[in-house]
Amino acid sequence: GGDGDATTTTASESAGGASAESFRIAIVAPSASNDLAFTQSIVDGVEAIRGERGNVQVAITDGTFNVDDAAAALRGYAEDGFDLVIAHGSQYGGSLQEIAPDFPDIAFAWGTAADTFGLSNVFAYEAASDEGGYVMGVMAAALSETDVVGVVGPIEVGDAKLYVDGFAAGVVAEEPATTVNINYTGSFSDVALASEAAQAHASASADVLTGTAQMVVGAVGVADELGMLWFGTQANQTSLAPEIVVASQVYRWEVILREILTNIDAGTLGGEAFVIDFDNGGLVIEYNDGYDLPADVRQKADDTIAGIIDGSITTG
Amino acid sequence: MSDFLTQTVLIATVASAIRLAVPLLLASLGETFGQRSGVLNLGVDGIMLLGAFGGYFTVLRTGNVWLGLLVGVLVGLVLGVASAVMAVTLQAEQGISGIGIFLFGLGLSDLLFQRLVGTPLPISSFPKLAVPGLSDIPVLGEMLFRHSVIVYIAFLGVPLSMFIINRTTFGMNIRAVGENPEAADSLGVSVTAVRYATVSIGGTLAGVAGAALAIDLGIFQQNLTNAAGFIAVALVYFGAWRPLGVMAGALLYGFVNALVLQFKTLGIIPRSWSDIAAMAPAIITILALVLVASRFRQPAALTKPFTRGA
Amino acid sequence: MSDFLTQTVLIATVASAIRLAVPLLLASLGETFGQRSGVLNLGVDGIMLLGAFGGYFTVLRTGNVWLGLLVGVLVGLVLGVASAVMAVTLQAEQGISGIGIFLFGLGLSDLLFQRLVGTPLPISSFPKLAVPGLSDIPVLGEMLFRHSVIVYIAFLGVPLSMFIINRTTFGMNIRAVGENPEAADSLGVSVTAVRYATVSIGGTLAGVAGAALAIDLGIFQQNLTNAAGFIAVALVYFGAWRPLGVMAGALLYGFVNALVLQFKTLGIIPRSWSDIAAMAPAIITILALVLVASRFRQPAALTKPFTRGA
Amino acid sequence: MPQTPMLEMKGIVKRFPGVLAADHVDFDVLPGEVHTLLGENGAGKSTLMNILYGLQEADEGEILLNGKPAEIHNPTDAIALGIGMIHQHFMLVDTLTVAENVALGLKSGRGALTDLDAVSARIEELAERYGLEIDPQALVWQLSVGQRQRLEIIKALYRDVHLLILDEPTAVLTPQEVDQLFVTLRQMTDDGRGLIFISHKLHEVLALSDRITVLRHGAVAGNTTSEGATRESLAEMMVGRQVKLAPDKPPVEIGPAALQIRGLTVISDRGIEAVSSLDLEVRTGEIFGIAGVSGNGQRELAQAIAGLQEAVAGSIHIDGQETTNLRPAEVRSRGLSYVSEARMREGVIGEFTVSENLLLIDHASEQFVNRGLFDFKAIRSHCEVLVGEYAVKTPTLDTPARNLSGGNIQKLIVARELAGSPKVLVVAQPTRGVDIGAAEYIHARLVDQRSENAAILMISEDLDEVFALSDRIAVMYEGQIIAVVKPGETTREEIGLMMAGVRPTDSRHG
Ligand SMILES: Nc1ncnc2c1ncn2[C@@H]1O[C@H](COP(=O)(O)OP(=O)(O)OP(=O)(O)O)[C@@H](O)[C@H]1O
Ligand SMILES: Nc1ncnc2c1ncn2[C@@H]1O[C@H](COP(=O)(O)OP(=O)(O)OP(=O)(O)O)[C@@H](O)[C@H]1O
Ligand SMILES: [Mg+2]
Ligand SMILES: [Mg+2]
Repeated sequence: GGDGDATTTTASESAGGASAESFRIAIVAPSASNDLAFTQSIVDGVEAIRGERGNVQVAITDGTFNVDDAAAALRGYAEDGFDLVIAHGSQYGGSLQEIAPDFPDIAFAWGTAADTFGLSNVFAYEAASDEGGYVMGVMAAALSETDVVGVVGPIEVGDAKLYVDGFAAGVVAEEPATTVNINYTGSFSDVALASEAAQAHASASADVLTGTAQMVVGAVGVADELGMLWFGTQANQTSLAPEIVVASQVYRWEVILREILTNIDAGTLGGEAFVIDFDNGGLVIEYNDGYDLPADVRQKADDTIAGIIDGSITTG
Repeated sequence: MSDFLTQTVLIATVASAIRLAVPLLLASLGETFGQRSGVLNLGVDGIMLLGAFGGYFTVLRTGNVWLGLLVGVLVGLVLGVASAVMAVTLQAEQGISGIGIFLFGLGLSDLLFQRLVGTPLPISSFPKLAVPGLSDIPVLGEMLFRHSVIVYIAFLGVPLSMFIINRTTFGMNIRAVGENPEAADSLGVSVTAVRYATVSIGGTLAGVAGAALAIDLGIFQQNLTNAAGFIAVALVYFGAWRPLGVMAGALLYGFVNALVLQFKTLGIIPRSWSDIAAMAPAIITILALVLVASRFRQPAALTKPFTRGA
Repeated sequence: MSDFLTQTVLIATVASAIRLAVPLLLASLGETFGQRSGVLNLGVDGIMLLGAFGGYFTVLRTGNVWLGLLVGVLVGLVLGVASAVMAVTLQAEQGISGIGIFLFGLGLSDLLFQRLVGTPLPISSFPKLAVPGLSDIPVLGEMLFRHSVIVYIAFLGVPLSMFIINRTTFGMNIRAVGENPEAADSLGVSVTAVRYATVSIGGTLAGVAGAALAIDLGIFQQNLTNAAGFIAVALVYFGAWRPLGVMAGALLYGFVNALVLQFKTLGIIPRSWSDIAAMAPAIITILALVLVASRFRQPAALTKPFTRGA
Repeated sequence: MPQTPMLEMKGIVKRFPGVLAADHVDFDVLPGEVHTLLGENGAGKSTLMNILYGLQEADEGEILLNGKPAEIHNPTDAIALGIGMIHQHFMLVDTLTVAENVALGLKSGRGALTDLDAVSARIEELAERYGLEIDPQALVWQLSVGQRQRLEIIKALYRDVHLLILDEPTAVLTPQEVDQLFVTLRQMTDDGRGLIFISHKLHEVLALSDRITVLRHGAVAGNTTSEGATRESLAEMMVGRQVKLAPDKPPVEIGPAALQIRGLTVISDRGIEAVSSLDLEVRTGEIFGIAGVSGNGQRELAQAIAGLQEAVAGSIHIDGQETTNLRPAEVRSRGLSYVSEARMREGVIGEFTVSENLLLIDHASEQFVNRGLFDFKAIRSHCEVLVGEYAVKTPTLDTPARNLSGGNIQKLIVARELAGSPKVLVVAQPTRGVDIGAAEYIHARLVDQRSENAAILMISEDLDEVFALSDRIAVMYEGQIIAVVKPGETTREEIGLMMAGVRPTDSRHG
C-alpha cells in the first residue's frame, strides 16, 4: 500500500457551519471512503448520524493503511479537541492504547474489536457478521443447483473468519449434502489470486460464491463472467455485478454510534463494547432488485433472521 | 481427494497458470531487453501500476478494451523514456532510480484512482478467442487455445523477442552494448540510442502488462500488482536473460500458484499448510539466484552507466 | 487556519516528524555501512518486516519491549548474514538478491503473523524518557526531549556511525573496500570480512528498525513497513552516503509527512491538494537522484562483487 | 611536388581541468606511410587520437582529410570518413562471435536482419589475403591474445579504412606476434593506406616507422625519421634532457636467503598453470631481477608471494618462516612489502587522501592506532616526513591520490612500502609509466634498501632497468625460470633470446 495515501474530508460546510455546540466526530480508516466495503460502512454510519442530529461536524482521514500515518492522524484529531475520534481498523489498537491515555477528556471508538483493554475513554465495536453469513449460507444452499458453493477469503482471522464460518454453518444447516469449498488466498490485496480462486471454484463446479475483504472485486468479476451467483458483505455490492449479486449484508454502524453518543452526552467516554446484529438492526440484508429471487428462498431468509433474533437458531 | 486427478481440474489448473503468468511474462520480456543492454530497471512495478490504472480508467470511460491497452502502451512508453533519462542520461544508480519510479507509480496510480474513480467499478474484459481448429483438440485445446486475446499476444512475444535479440542487427547491438559498451561505441553503435530503445521497450511492455492485468481482472485498486513487477525483474534473472527461460519462470510461478489455489479449493492440503504458497515467489527467486549465479554470466555491463572516454 | 501557528501544533508537528523519522534513520544508517563498503542491499524492507514481526511477537508473549528489540537485533543479524552470503560469497546480482530477501521477508512475516497471531492484538510500547533538565526547556524540550527511548538510541546512532566510518581503522577499511577492493585486498584488508561485517550491521539495524516500528506502533500487520525499507535505501543516496546527510533526509521525510498530516487534520489545505503529499517519497527520491548524482560520487565499487584477480 | 597528406591535424588544442593535453599540435599522415607518435605517459598521444576518431572533441584546431576540412563528432563520423582505430585495450565483445564483432555497427545487406554468412565469407577472403587466420564462428572469449589482435585488424580492413590508428597494439604481444603484425601492417601500407603507430618500445618504433613525431606535455617536441634517430636520441627528445640510466650501486655484503621459493605452482585466473614448479632464492642485500615477456607467470609469481594467489604446490618462506598461502595481511606482518604492477588498481585508493593512502597497511596501523582509533597527530607528522623524504609532489596531505600524476602516485606507493623497512621487497614494473626523473629517484631508493640489507625481487619488462639494477637476472618463460645470470656476464641479445624461450646451452646459474 502507498504510504501516506491518507486523505481527509471536513464536512462541516454542509452541517450548516461549525457552531459552538456542534458535536465533532473524526474518522481514521484504512481504505477509501467509497470502497464499497469496510471503510464506506463507517462513513455511511456517521453520515446517517449527522443527518439525524444535524449539528455534527465530521472529519475523515481515509487510506491510512499505514499504521504510522493513522497514529499521527488520531493524535492530531485528539489534540484538535474532537468529541469522538473513531479508529476504524483493528490494526489501530496499538496506537490507540498509547494515545488514548494522553487525552482522558476525549472519547475514542475502536472497531472492529471486541474489548476496550480497560481504557475508560475507549469504546469498542464490532459486527456479528456470522449472523449475516449464516443467512446468506441458507440462501446459497437453496439456490445452488450443483450443490457446491465456494468462498473466497483473505486470511483466516477476525471479521472475515466470523463471516465465512457463519456462511458455512448456514449452508450445512439448510442442506447438509452441499459442499462448501473455502479458499483463503492469503492476501487482502491480491486481486489476481482472488480472481483465480473464483475460477478454481468454478472448475470444482461451484455455482454460488461469496467472499469478503477488498480483493474480492476480482472474484465478483469472474462470477459475473461465468454466471455464478454472488453474495456480498460489508456493503451493498450490487453495483459490482448487477446481474448476479443476490443480496448483500450491510453494516449500519449508526445503531451503535447513537448509543455511543448518548453515552458521551451523559459524560461516559468509554469502557463499553458494542455489537451490531440483526436484533438491534445494525445488520441488514439488502436484496438486489435486479435479481429475481424465488419467493420461497426469500421466505427462508426472513425466517432465519427471525430465528436468529429470537434465539432459536445459533450461527456459531 | 481423488477429485484432483479429474480432467476438469487439470485443465482448469493449467489454464489458470497461463492466465497468472501473462502479466509477469509481458513485463519480464520487456525487462529482458533492458537488462541485455546493461540497464536494470527496478521500477517495473510502478510502471505496471500506472499502466494498470491508465488501462482501467480508459475502459471505464470508453468501454473499449483495445483503447485501454493502447493507453497502457503509451503510459509505459512515457515512463520507459523517463527511466531511460535517469539511468542513461543522468547515470543515476539504477537500483535507486528504480525505487524512485516504483514509489512514483505506486503513489500516483492510487492518487489518480481515488481522485477520478474511488469506488472500484467493474469494467469489461478482453474477448475470448477459441483458436479455430486448435481449440477443438481434446484437453489440450481447452487448456491452451481458449484464452483471452491478450494471452496469445503475450506468448507470441516470446519467439518475437528471441528473433529480435538473436537475429537482427538491433538485437546484436543490444547484446554488444550490454557486454562491452566501449567496444560497441567505438564501432559507431550508439550506446545511448540502444539503451533508450531497450528501456523504452521495457517500460512499454510493463505498461502493457499492467493494463492487461487490470483489464483482464476487470478492476483496479490500490497496489493492484502486489509486487508482480518485482517478481518480473527476478524472473529475468531466473530465465538467465533468455526469453524462453523467462517464459519458463513465469509459467512455473503461475503453475505453483494455480496448483495451490486448486488444492485449497478442493481441501486437499490443510489450510494451515497452504499458506506456504505465499512464499513461492521468494523461494523461486532465491533458488534462481543460487542456480543461475553459478551457471550463467550476467551481461557484463549490467547496471554500469557508460560515458565515452571515461 | 490561524490554528496552524499555535505553539501546540508546532510542537506536535516536530515531535511527530522525529517519531516518523526513527525507523527510516535506523535502517538508513545500517544501509550506509553496506553501501560504503560497496554492497547495495535492497532487501532492507524484507528484513524490517521480519524484525518487526519478531519484535512484535516477542512483546506480545513476554510483555518485555527490550526483549522484543533484542529479537529484532537477532532476526536482523541472521538476515544480514544471509544477505552477505548472497552478495559476497555467491556474488549474486545485488538488485535481484535484494528483491529475493524483500519477497522472503514480506511473505514470511505475513505467514508467521497469520499462523501465530492472526488478530492484530496491541502490545505495550517503549517507555517515554523526559531527559532530565533538557526536557524542561520551553518548546524545545517538549519537541526534542520527551520521546521514547528508541528515539534517542536512533539519533545517537548518527554521531556513532560518523565516528566509526571516519575515525576508526574499521571505518577506513570500509571506505577502502567500497572504493577500491583490489587495492584494499592487496594491502591485506579482507574484502570478504569487511563486507560481511557491514552487511550484517546493515541487516541488524534493519531488524532493529522494524522492531522499533512495530513496538512503537504497538501492532503488527501484513506489510507493516509500507515500503519504508525502500525509502531507507533511497535516503542513503539522498544523504550522499554520509550519516549526517542520511539523518537530514530521514528528518525531511518525517517532517513533510508530519506537516501534511497536521494540515489535513486541521483542514488547512483542501483535500484535493493534500493528496499530493502521497507523492512525497517518490518526489524526494527523484530529486535526490538528480541533485546527488550531479554533486557527489557514489562509492566506486558499489554493487560490484569482488573476486581476487578478476 | 610534395604529396597531399591524407590527414592533416592543425593547431589542435585540448584542455582538461588543470592539464593542457594537446597544445596547438600539428600532425599529418601521407598515403602509404607509418607515422609514429612518441611520448611519455600523459604526453597527449591518446588524446590526440581520440580527437581524430571522434571519441573526444578538440577545443581548438581543425582536421583536414585529403585536403578537405572534416567534421568528426563521434566514431560513426570517423568510420564514415575511412578512419579506423585499434585501441590500447581490445575493443571486442567477448560473448559475440568473430563475425558478429566485425558486423557490429555496419549496415546489414538484409535490412534489419543480420547477414552473418556474407560477413563470414568476406572475413575469410580478407584473412587469406593478409595472412590473418581466424575462425569467423568462434566466440571471442575463446581466442588467444594474438587472434584478438588479428580480429581488430580484420575489423579495420573490413571497413576498408584508409587511415588506421594503432594505439600501443604491441603492448600485450609476444615478439613473434609483433613480427607477424608488422608484416600485415606493411602489406596495408603497400595498399596505400596510412598508419598512425603509438608504442613505448623504441626498437619497434625504429623498425616500423617512416616518420616519428615526439609529443611532450601536449606539444610537439620534435620530428624525425627512423633513419635519423637512435633510441638515445628519441629518449632525449621525449624527456627533454640527457637521460642518466644506471644508478650508482655501492658494494653490499650478500647475506642469507630471505625469500625462498620451492616447487611453486600457481594456477592463473584463466585456469592455466602460470607458474610451474618454480624455485628461487633472494638473499639479503641483493636485487634479484626477473626479465621476461609479460604473461609468462611473473604476475602470478608476485601475487603468490604476496598471498594474493593460491599456491597449489610448493612452499614460500620469508625470513625463514613459511608463508605459503597465508592471508595477505599475515604475509606482510612477516616482513614483506609489495609494489604491484597495477598501480591505480591495486596500489592506491584514488578517493583516499595522500595521508590515508600512506596509512593503509598494517605496520603503519600498529604505530598510529590505539585500540582501533587513530592518533591523528602522530599520523600527520609521519606522513609529512614521508612525503618530504620521497619527494611526492602533492598540494596537501589531504589531496585525493587520484589528483596526483602517475609518477607521484608511484612515489607515494614506494614511500609507503619502504617505510616499514621490509625484509623482503617484491616490486613489479617499478617505473613503468613513470617519467625519467621519478624513475631515477625510485631506482636510487631501491638501491638504498639493498644497502640496508633488504632482499629485493624486481620484476620488469624494461631490460635497461633489469641490467642497471640487478645483482642477478633470472629469465622467466612459461612459468619457469629458464636461466639465472649475472648482468656483467651476459648481453641483451642473450637475454632477449631466452625471453623467447631459447634455453642457454652453457647455463651459468649464479
Ligand atoms: N578524460 C580525461 N579527463 C581529464 N584528464 C584527462 C582525460 N584524459 C586524459 N587526460 C589527461 O590528459 C593528459 C594526456 O593523456 P593521454 O591519455 O593522451 O596520454 P598518452 O600520451 O596517451 O599517455 P599513455 O602513454 O599513458 O597512453 C594526461 O595528463 C591525462 O591525465
Ligand atoms: N583523469 C584525470 N582527471 C583529472 N586530472 C587528471 C587526470 N589525469 C591526470 N590529471 C592531472 O593532470 C596532471 C598531469 O598528469 P601527468 O600524469 O601527465 O603528469 P606528469 O607531468 O607526467 O607527472 P609525472 O612527472 O609525475 O609523471 C596531474 O596534475 C594530474 O593531477
Ligand atoms: Mg606522467
Ligand atoms: Mg595513451
